[in-house]
Amino acid sequence: MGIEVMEDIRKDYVYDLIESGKRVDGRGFRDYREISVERDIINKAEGSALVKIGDTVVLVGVKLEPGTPFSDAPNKGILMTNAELRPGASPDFELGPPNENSVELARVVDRGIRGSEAIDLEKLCIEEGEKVWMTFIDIHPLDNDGNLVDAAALGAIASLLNTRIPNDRYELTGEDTLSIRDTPVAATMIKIGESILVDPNLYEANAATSKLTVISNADGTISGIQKSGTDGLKEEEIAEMVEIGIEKAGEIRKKYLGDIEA
Amino acid sequence: MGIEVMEDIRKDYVYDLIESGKRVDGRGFRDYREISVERDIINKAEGSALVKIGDTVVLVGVKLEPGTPFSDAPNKGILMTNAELRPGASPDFELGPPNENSVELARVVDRGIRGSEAIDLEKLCIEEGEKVWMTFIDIHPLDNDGNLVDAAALGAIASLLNTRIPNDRYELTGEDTLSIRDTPVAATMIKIGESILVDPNLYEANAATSKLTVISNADGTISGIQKSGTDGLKEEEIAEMVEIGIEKAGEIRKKYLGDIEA
Amino acid sequence: MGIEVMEDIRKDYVYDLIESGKRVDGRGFRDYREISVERDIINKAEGSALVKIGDTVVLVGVKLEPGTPFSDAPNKGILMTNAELRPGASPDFELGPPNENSVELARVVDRGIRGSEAIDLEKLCIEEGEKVWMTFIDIHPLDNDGNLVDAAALGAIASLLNTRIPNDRYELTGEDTLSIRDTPVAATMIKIGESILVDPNLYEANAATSKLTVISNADGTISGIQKSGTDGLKEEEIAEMVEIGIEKAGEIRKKYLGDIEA
Amino acid sequence: MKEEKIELIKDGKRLDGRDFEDLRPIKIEVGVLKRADGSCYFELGNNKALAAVYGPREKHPRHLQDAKTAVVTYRYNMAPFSVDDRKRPGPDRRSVEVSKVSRESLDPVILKEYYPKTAIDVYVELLQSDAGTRTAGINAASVALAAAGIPMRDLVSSVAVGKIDGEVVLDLNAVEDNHGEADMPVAMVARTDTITMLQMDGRFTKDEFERGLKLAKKACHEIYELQRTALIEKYSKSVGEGEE
Amino acid sequence: MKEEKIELIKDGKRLDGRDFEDLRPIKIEVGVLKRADGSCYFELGNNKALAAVYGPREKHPRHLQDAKTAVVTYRYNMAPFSVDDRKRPGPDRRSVEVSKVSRESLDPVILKEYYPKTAIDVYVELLQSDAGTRTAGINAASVALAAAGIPMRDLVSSVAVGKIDGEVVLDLNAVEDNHGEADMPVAMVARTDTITMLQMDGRFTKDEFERGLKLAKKACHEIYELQRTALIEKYSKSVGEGEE
Amino acid sequence: MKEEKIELIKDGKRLDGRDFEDLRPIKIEVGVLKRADGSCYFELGNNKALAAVYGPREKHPRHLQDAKTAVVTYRYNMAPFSVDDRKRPGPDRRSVEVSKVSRESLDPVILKEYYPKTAIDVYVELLQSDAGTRTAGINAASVALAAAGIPMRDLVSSVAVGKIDGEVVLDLNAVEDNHGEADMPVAMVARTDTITMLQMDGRFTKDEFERGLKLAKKACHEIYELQRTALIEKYSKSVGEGEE
Repeated sequence: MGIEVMEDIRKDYVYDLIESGKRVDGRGFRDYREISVERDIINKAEGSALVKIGDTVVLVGVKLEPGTPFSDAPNKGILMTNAELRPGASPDFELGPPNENSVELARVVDRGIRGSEAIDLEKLCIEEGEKVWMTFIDIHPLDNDGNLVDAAALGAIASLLNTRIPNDRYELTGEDTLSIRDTPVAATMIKIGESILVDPNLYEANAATSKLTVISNADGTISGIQKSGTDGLKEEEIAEMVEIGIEKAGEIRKKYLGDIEA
Repeated sequence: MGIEVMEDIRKDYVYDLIESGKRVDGRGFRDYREISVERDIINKAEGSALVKIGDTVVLVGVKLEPGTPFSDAPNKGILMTNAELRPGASPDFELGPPNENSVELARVVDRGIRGSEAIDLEKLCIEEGEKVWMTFIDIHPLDNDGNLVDAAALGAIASLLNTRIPNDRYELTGEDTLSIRDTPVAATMIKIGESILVDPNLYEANAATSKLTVISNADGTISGIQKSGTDGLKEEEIAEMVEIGIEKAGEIRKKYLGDIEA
Repeated sequence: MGIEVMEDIRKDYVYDLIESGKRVDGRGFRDYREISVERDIINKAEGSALVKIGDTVVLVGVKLEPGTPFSDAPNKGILMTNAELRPGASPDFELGPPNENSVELARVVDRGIRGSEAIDLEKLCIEEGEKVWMTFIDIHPLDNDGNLVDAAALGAIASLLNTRIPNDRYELTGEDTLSIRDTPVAATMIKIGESILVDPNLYEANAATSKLTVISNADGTISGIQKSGTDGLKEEEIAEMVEIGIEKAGEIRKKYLGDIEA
Repeated sequence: MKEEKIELIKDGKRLDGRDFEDLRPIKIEVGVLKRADGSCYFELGNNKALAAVYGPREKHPRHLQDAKTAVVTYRYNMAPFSVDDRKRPGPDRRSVEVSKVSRESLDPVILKEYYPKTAIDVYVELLQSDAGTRTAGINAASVALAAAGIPMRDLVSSVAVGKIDGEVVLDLNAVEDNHGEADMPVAMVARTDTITMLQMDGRFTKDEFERGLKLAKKACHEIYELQRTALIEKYSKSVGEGEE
Repeated sequence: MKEEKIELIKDGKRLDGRDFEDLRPIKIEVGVLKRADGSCYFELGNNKALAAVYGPREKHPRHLQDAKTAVVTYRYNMAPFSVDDRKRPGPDRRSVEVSKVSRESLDPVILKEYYPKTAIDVYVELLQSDAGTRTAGINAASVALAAAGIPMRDLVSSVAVGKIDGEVVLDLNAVEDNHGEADMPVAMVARTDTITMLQMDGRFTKDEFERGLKLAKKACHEIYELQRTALIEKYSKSVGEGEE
Repeated sequence: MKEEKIELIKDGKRLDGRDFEDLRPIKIEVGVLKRADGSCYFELGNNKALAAVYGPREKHPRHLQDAKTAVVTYRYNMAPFSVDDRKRPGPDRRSVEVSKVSRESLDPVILKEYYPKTAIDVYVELLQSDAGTRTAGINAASVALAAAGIPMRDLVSSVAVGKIDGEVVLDLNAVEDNHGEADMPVAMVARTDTITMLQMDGRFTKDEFERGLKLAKKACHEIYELQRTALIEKYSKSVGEGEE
């Protein structure tokens, strides 16, 4: 009970502050926390990135292995995106098989990449109908201070951009770099009161009742949207959020993925 | 506690009524509730039937897929029968993996079909030792007002009688109709006090402490029996139930499967 | 609560007795309980042994089946050791998937056999890269009165020494006896107070806070060690336990495996 | 998306003859189950969805109760025979996510605070599927909740929009979904135009997205009317027949 | 049933030399385990079954307690090495069903109402199997329950009958079961001729069924005597040895 | 062990240039996570281990509480991308055993009796692995527990010894482990020379075993100093920066 009261007080505090035009950490409503992206830090992975957004830390690793293609796409590689909300990353995460939150996180990131067709799956065919590269994107949150999805999505595309194809390990020949054709970037917003805030930290995320993630591409098109939370949003609010999301994704892309040709 | 008291009262009521020669819904002891069988209602299934017995509703679907035969029966198709007691069908059904009741339901229906050799499994061989048709019978109760097993068994054989072999989908050639050689039909009875009742509805099933399902064939032979419940039955009672079961199955077969040549 | 008090009293009793140089069942500190090994008692298994150490009873069965080799060891058979703490064997064992105790039991026995290279895995190759014998050692405790691991390890090597390769069942040709090159034997000790006791019975095991299992071979080398329990041990204590363990294993080997050439 | 390119629009019509802004045929039946407290059968073209609602009832185990409100669960399940390739029974990742967003689509309208410590359980079975299953499920569930007498602010209506052959169209069927360029399921409280579910995959320009959303909004209004009519008919019939 | 046709009856005898109405050799040992409250080892031909009984003991978790009676559980388990092809550990559908009908076969004789809120747990391990395992398990469990001092109305005895080469015979072994035409396991309270388990698969005429049931009944009486004798011997021995 | 024979020692040096008694480079960072009550990042050569500690906190469900002491859990987990062949997520038999012995390695130093009914949860993630992961994990966990303010008798330090090309050497890397003859992970309370974890596989003579244990002991003392230094530095820095 004590905990619930504390939570209510904290929510009220966040609300009141926002009503007066401020955020708990002093940011502007349209500002991200500080972002950092470190690449290639796991040498056992074919690609990896450690992304920090404020105190939120997500490690993403990409592994490739030969496997059998699906019968309805014999000439295409396979993409599998997985997220585990490891209990070390938050007192709110529990041991056990993936729950709806980890499944949603993985699937939203997955759809962004798939929708943008960032990976040319046909180039991951080794032998039609027999053998293709299976690409596993594993999302491993280390510290959750809110907005895992933006960090995970950024980590995923940053990892992919540096992924090597492990031909040698499997005694295969072929191109050694993964061909990436677009750079989907997620931007997440919440609505608190009448205000739209980007990149919610944990306090804000807990205080908000609806959240929208927009994944957009280098050309400004959208390749993924996910609303979550228990309150509705108006059409105009969503339109505004989509606009902001595309803009923010553009800024992030330029700053953190800009050195890479996509 | 309140619920338990209610249940005891309801059981007493059912008992007392039966003692005086009546059933809660006014039927005779040897009468089924109204039965209906609608076939081919799921166009994604190779065969399907919606069976209603009173307010009990069970949907059965049959799917066929090519698969590898068992090594000790290289020239035979494979039959798999599965039942899920979906929680929408009853407040007593819970989410989760199959429990002993759903397993028993599936296995009793399965044994009836297998024992009667209704399906000619050898005709489901595509290439000996390599590829055979796997036949999945999925039992999907929609509303449980008692006696799921008779509805499920009737749905299974009704579905099978209309099942098409999806050669086209898998680019195979061969006969397009499933060859069915017999029509096993289940009839379930309970004993309450000294009376034997067929087709127990939910109230009756809950009041009864022993139940017998008899599956019989077109020629009057038996291809499955299952006693359940926590009380014993005498040899004479069982003999009587078997007799009734065969008779009732014959009536159901004639009325609901009669238009089909087996 | 009552149960916990009983347990504390029992522990105190065991302790006090040991302080005065005695064990609950009158044995010397370095004595095993009576051991018996019956071989080949399960005719469906390729090898089997029923081992009793006092009232502790463990049945071990070995099965062989053809399977696919691991890609990094194409010319080697596969060894799998499994233990199930069946709830019939103890009121402390629960239904459900393997827990840490059953996993540890299986893995300690497995490492002893693997480390000693008792099984010549290369002789279990049927066709390089395609087909090898998979050897399953299944540990099945029937009655747990303490020291399951020594009984399980003894049962495993005793079973292996009599294991036949079921070439006939799979229409294969080749040697019919499993080639066993060493005889790893486990000896388990606990420390209570300042005393070291071998072969703890259940009371003693519950009273002890640290336990050491030493698996040693015919030539006196060690092929497995496992410390468990919540208290530490000193280097000298461990050295003494290893010494005792090798000696005890030697005695057991001579008496119960001695008739077999390894 | 896009296994092989097939032409989805011919002479301005879709393969099943619909115009861009046409819904597939809808059929709604209320109160089709005896055991459930509320139920609804909802057909959308070849989709057949059945929703059963139980509650408010005691939530157990107790430590999952919420002292302030009812706890809503929503389970979306595809029958094994509802698709071309048999679906293995049991929840998969897709159904876990669909269940979550569907529950959240209904959450805003359910007056959960009226029934603290209770459970309101929504079970949706897809008996046959042809793309758009989650929207059919939400439409069914919304009506079933009302039929169960659960106090609600309003009904929720749901439909998908998508993009095929470069055109923004309403309510994709499976062929269109498999070969199309984008899909966006939407749920909303039609009367207040409040969007309670929004997902999108594939690729949309911002303009296409906005047009899609408007199209969905319009269709949700149509669906809302059908849901309302079905409930009213059921209710008047009940009264007429002296049923309760 | 019937993988390939082999002759199961020659010169009026079965392959293992038995007459149609012969049981396989039976061996019963009572009280073979230290930890269990009651136990029994039961051999039926090549079947080796071991039953361990615990209880009445506290049932936990508590929400599974029954305020009126003890809750009986029964777990039938085949050891991985008990069959030709290694059985993967853990329950499968077959063992779930066998456990259910076995529990129900014993339920009528256990005076569960004497011990409300408790658990009576029966664990049956099949160490070697050769058809008829569930009947061997029930026979073992029935004796183990008695040995555990669980108050019972009577013992339960169990055997299967079947049909091979057109003949109704008693107690099929694995070869007969695999190549036979029908199998029917039966359990009963022999003294009152009350049938507490009955299953059947394959194909029987009504007449064959009735003859089979009579055959099973006769054999259950034989088994009942063996069970009784084993318990009495154990008990007198205990008394003789001054054991408790 | 021993897939194919490769030479692991050349001219008295190991393949990575180390002498027999050399540790791989170690890097320790304390307090790297915001959410955890205590945390530590520990690098041992190419191993990257991250430990997060939560507690003492309420243990739930309640029936798992211990009225006398805190309940310590320890979960060792390898990230899917931490090894050459992707590891399937979720616990396997190896990680279950490693978690058990790791927990027991720390148990003797935690003053669990100070916090009855609570949970102390240790989560160790292996982000990259190169043999010796359980020892890296224990070293990280020990520091993280201290950083969380859990009262402890002392720190625990851990290292493995092994045998390659017939020589007893310290701290095997993956190549050495795969092609070596024995491996023996050890954990100890360095200050009191109390061994709290000891496992061994492969083959050791008694003499090799004893030499190995001495080598491990010496190295644990080195590691202990590094752990202590890292904690002191973190603490002085915190004080210096006015942090808590």
